[in-house]
Amino acid sequence: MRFALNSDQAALREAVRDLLRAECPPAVVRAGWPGSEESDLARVRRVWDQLGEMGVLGAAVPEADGGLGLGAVALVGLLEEAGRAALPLPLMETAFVAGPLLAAAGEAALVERLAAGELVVGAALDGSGIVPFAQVADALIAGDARAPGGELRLLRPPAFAPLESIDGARGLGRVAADAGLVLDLDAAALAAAWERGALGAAAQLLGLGRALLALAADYVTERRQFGVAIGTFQAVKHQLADALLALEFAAPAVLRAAWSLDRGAGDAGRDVAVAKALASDAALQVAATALQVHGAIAYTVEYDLHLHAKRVWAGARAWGDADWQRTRVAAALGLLPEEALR
Amino acid sequence: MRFALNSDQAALREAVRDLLRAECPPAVVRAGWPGSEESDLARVRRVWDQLGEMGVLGAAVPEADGGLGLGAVALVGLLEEAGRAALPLPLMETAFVAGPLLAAAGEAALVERLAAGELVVGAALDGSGIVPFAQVADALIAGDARAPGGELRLLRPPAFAPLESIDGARGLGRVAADAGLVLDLDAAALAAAWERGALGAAAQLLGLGRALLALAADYVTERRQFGVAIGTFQAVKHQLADALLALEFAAPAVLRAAWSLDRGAGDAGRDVAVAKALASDAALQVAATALQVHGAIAYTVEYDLHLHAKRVWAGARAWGDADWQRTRVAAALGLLPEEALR
Amino acid sequence: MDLTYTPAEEAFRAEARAWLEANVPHDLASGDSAEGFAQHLEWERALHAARWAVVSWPERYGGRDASIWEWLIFEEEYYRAGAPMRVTQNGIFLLAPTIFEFGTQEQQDALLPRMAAAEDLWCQGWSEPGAGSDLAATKARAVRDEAGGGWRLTGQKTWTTRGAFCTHMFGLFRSDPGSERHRGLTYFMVPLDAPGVTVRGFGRLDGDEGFAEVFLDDAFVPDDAVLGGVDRGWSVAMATTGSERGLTLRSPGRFLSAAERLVELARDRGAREDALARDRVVRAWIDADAYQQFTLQQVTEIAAGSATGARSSLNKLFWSQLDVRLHETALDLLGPEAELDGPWSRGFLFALAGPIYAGTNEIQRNIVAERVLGLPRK
Amino acid sequence: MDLTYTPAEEAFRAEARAWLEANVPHDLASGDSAEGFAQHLEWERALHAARWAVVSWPERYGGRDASIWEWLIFEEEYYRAGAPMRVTQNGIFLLAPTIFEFGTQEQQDALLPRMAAAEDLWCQGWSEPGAGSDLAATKARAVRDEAGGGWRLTGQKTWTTRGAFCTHMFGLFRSDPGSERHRGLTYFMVPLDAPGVTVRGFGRLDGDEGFAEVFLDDAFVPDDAVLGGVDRGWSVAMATTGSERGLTLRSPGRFLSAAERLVELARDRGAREDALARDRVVRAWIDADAYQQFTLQQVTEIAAGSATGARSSLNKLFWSQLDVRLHETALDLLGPEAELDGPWSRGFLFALAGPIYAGTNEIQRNIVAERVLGLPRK
Repeated sequence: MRFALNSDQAALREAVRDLLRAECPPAVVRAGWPGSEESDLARVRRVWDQLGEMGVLGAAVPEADGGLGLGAVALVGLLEEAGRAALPLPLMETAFVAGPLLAAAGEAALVERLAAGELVVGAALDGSGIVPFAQVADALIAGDARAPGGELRLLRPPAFAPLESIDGARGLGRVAADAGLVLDLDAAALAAAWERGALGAAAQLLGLGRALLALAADYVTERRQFGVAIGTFQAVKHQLADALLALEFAAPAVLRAAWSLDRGAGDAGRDVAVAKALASDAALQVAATALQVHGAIAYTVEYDLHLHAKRVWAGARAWGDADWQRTRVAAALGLLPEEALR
Repeated sequence: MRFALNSDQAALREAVRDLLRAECPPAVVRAGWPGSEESDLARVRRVWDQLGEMGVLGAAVPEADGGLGLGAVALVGLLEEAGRAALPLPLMETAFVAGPLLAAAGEAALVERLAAGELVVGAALDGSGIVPFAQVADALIAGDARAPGGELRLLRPPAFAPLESIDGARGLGRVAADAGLVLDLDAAALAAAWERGALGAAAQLLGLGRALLALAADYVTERRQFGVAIGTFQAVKHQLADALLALEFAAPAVLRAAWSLDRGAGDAGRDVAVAKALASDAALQVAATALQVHGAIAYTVEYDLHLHAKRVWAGARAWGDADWQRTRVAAALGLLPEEALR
Repeated sequence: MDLTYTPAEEAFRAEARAWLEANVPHDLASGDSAEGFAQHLEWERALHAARWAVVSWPERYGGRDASIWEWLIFEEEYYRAGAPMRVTQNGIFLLAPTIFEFGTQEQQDALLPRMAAAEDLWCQGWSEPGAGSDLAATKARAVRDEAGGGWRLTGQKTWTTRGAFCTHMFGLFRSDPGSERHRGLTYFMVPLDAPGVTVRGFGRLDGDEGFAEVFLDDAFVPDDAVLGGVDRGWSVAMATTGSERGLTLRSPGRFLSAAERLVELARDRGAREDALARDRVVRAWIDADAYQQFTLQQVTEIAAGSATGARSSLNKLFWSQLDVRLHETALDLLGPEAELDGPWSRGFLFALAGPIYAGTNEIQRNIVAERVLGLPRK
Repeated sequence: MDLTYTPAEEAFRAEARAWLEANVPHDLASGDSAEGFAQHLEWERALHAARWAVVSWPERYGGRDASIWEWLIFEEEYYRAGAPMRVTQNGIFLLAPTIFEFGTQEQQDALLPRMAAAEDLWCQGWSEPGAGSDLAATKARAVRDEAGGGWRLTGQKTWTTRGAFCTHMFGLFRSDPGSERHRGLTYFMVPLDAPGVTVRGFGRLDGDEGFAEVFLDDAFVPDDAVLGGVDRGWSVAMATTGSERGLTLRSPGRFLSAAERLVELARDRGAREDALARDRVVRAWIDADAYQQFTLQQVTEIAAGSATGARSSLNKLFWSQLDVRLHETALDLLGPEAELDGPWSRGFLFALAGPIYAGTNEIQRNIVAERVLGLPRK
């Protein structure tokens, strides 16, 4: 029994963290809002190139297909770091979902380009046809991985109608249900892709939450009202303590779910559901708390908090919200007929 | 538009409050626990006699049947006072449910004795057969007022198997489904009895909540830790402020539901459901808060807090808990097929 | 207890409903953007022309002498009709009650008609960079200009909603240089085109330029810019913030109509089959309903002459939390569409500010605990 | 990352499970009543005879030298088997780790075997009438008795769980009369049959006589009743409260087994058809599962030599809240039967004490905010 990353995994995570801290500060997150005044997609793409050079983009692709063959345990740490930095590109969708999916579908040429950093892939597997990062991606994967007999389609070059989001960095696009070409995947590959997406989303939410909590803790230590730092007020302390509590108890569930996925454990789906439910709720709670303890300044676009908070509001509802995930757990506990799920 | 009791109603409520404050202090509540060391049921019964002399017991009985013919608006104030005092007798069940029910069933002799204080009536209309105050009542009404084609039975003298409750004052008894005699009631009378019980329970919960909040506010003003009154701590202040908030927004809903019942408004059932849902949640919240801000002393039977808190835990779940009541509201809003309800 | 309206009140409701149905504009741009503000001003002037802008004011100032019950009815109908938010609200709902209470006859006659007609457009000048929740930390100062017969104002105000589009600002300034905290403050009404005043708009969470910073550098205002007496600004300001927390800014009509729209959304989105979402919808609807009942009780007390006082903090806590939950629930129902720019996502972002402005909810809970429950301050 | 147990650990689990299945008594009276306490003592002695009483202790003290992982496994199996609460817990889980850390060899040799055998039964003596959350306000005093070679203890301790049934108490006394707050306190271990000691039991919310007040009037204890050094009691006490908040008192096994029983109850009570109750059941189960994962991570850190420190307050916050919600949900499922005296209603009452004892959750949040998040104290 050892509930911790091994030293290679920890070192890789640390390296990604250092890279993103240096190369993806808030200014770069702002540069990722297509069409905004500060937009500079080329600058964002340079961060992507560096991730490619580190091998991160092909990390989850099997070694036989030219990747690093790393498991979910190694990946969730990286995705948490991408969340912490609010990286305005679909690292999770590309590296953790599309890489293994395209390899499974036998798209060797695409996999090679993906691993080399030449293929940013947006993905939405929930059947909504609303794909995040469509506006900056080189390819899209869309469809319904949860429906019985569902299928996924690859759009390349991506064809979509742009959609306005409250979070410009999400670069949403709507794709038609019959656009693109059907990927050659069996049901197991579809299901695995959905689990990876849900788990990856959970990991990103943890990182987003940690960044928001750190921002809030710093702010209340500096900001003075009534002659004292507002962090001395018990009402502020307790809100932040509760926020940390939620994050600290979601984080091990995410790592455990990754381990279950890597083992192909029978409970893996349930464990992913637990992880996403806890991470969604925790991140929403931290976002609300961070906003509240900041006061008015958090309500401005000039301050950085919203860069993370908006990502939380979208991410908590993507890849199955907490209600949906808990319903999956109910099914696993025999509290729901399996048929009631989709 | 005038959202307030009239002066007669207010005066009656004030009189009941004064009576209970004088005659039903915590020692009398303890005297109402059958079988306890402090048990003194005769003393409790003297309070009942005085309520009878004031006309309270027959207050909801139509004037034609020898009562005061007062409506729900007048009654909920009295029941809130009974809750505040944690009166260990079934005032709500007797005066607000049984009185009108027995009058509707043509049981004139019983109604007369009820109004005179000679008939303490316990009632459970939820089909469970678990009747509060069975151990001290002179008659019981049991059955299922919610089931289609349900019926109610009168047990006199009451026949029941005593049950241990966490709140000794509830004096629970289990009655058999076929015990007693069926009361001659139509579906409308059954439905009305259920609504009165749910509303009366809500009113009592408000009173219980107000008593708990007052106890807590006094305690935190006196109790000192870390060199100051613990009521100066923001964590304590905010919990109590939130508790008051819940009560203050439940109270008008209770009064409005009473008015709707008296008017025979089409929305009356929905309004009762709103009232009971809000009052149940508010009282549970206040009980939890009062216990928490007291600390260990609240956890002892020597301190009075539990006399009210235990009544809240039972009352919030009786006559339809908050979930059940909200489902009724959902039906009224067209969010649920009516058939889905029972 | 009588929860019915009189025939006269029902007639008033019918008249308002008919006019609103015929006149309410739809699909305006946000009132907190430059383009939208101009559209909203047109609407405000149409309201004024038909005497619906300030129904509760005296007729001579553009109102209808409506009772507080009629005002509630009008608000219900206004939101029921889906009419736009009031870009004039900080004037007519916050400053105006304060002018009625503290203003001289001359101030009332001069200011109120222009405010009603949306000729003068008022914004708030409470917060400063170092004085947000802690209003008594106000540093902006007013120096007596005997020669000019007025005052020189210097300092910085911030978080001024729609400040970039308004013509006037009200706020507190420290008029007694030796004073501290609540003492020595004066309540001023300042034209934003006065020399020495600079306004800089900046962006809110929803992307609109809804906020402004206002810089004052030795800006001159005459004596009649003082509301309620020199060095007596704190108690005047408390009347304004009481309005902001309490009823006048947030009548139940707004939440009732939002709750009805939420129920419609739930029906459209199949919440009949999703008990968890349905329960949250019902909770939001119940809370909007409870806010209505609370308000009717409160208005009964006000009509009987009771002051609301610290209890207005209960209003503020309740409506701000209700508004957030209501919009969160809508986003839950929308699922993957929740993040699209639209009325519900914008409404959510707007609602998030509720627990912060008009005194944070933390401050409100302190007030409730200390001044309603009587807990010790220290 | 390796979430499997070794064959040796699995063998340990199998041995524990087999023994527990064969030996666990059922339907004991409450261990916090006089009758039940005697029954529980019998069980404790059976555990000791089979060397399951203190598995993680050295063999010479009655244990099995079990690793911390094996201890977790034993706890899981213990609760899974529905075994009784440990009336010895304040000794073996709270005092014993402190004796291992601070006790002399003589103290360890003298005290631990008797504790393991349930011959000495230990209760806590932290709280006083004026010192609950504020432990540093301890007033009970210890006066040096040079002639006797020991100390004279005087004061009053309260909320002493099972104090009326125990033989010994540990707690803090002010040994330096001029000292204030955390300084000048000494940690004493006191036989309750010493002359000058009076114990009065009193009733808890669940009706059991589970609490006691302990009055000390010039009670003599010898020098070896001091644990960890004269005037150094605060840091010794902090080690004990760390155990109370953290892992040792509340291993995940207890909550996992309660959550499984809740799921069974939900299946029995038709929660398949009640989505709202079902969701609360699932939340409780998820939280118990999350507590297990958190613990495995924490034990990995402990096994690697990290100290848990202030993070034990996170454990305490989480398990105490989880326990309340879990039991509330059970009562919701039981409906009209919720108020009947039974395992769920008693468990609910017991759970309510969780956010209060071992330092109120308000104190724990302060600790998390200041010592984990680094927020300013003043």
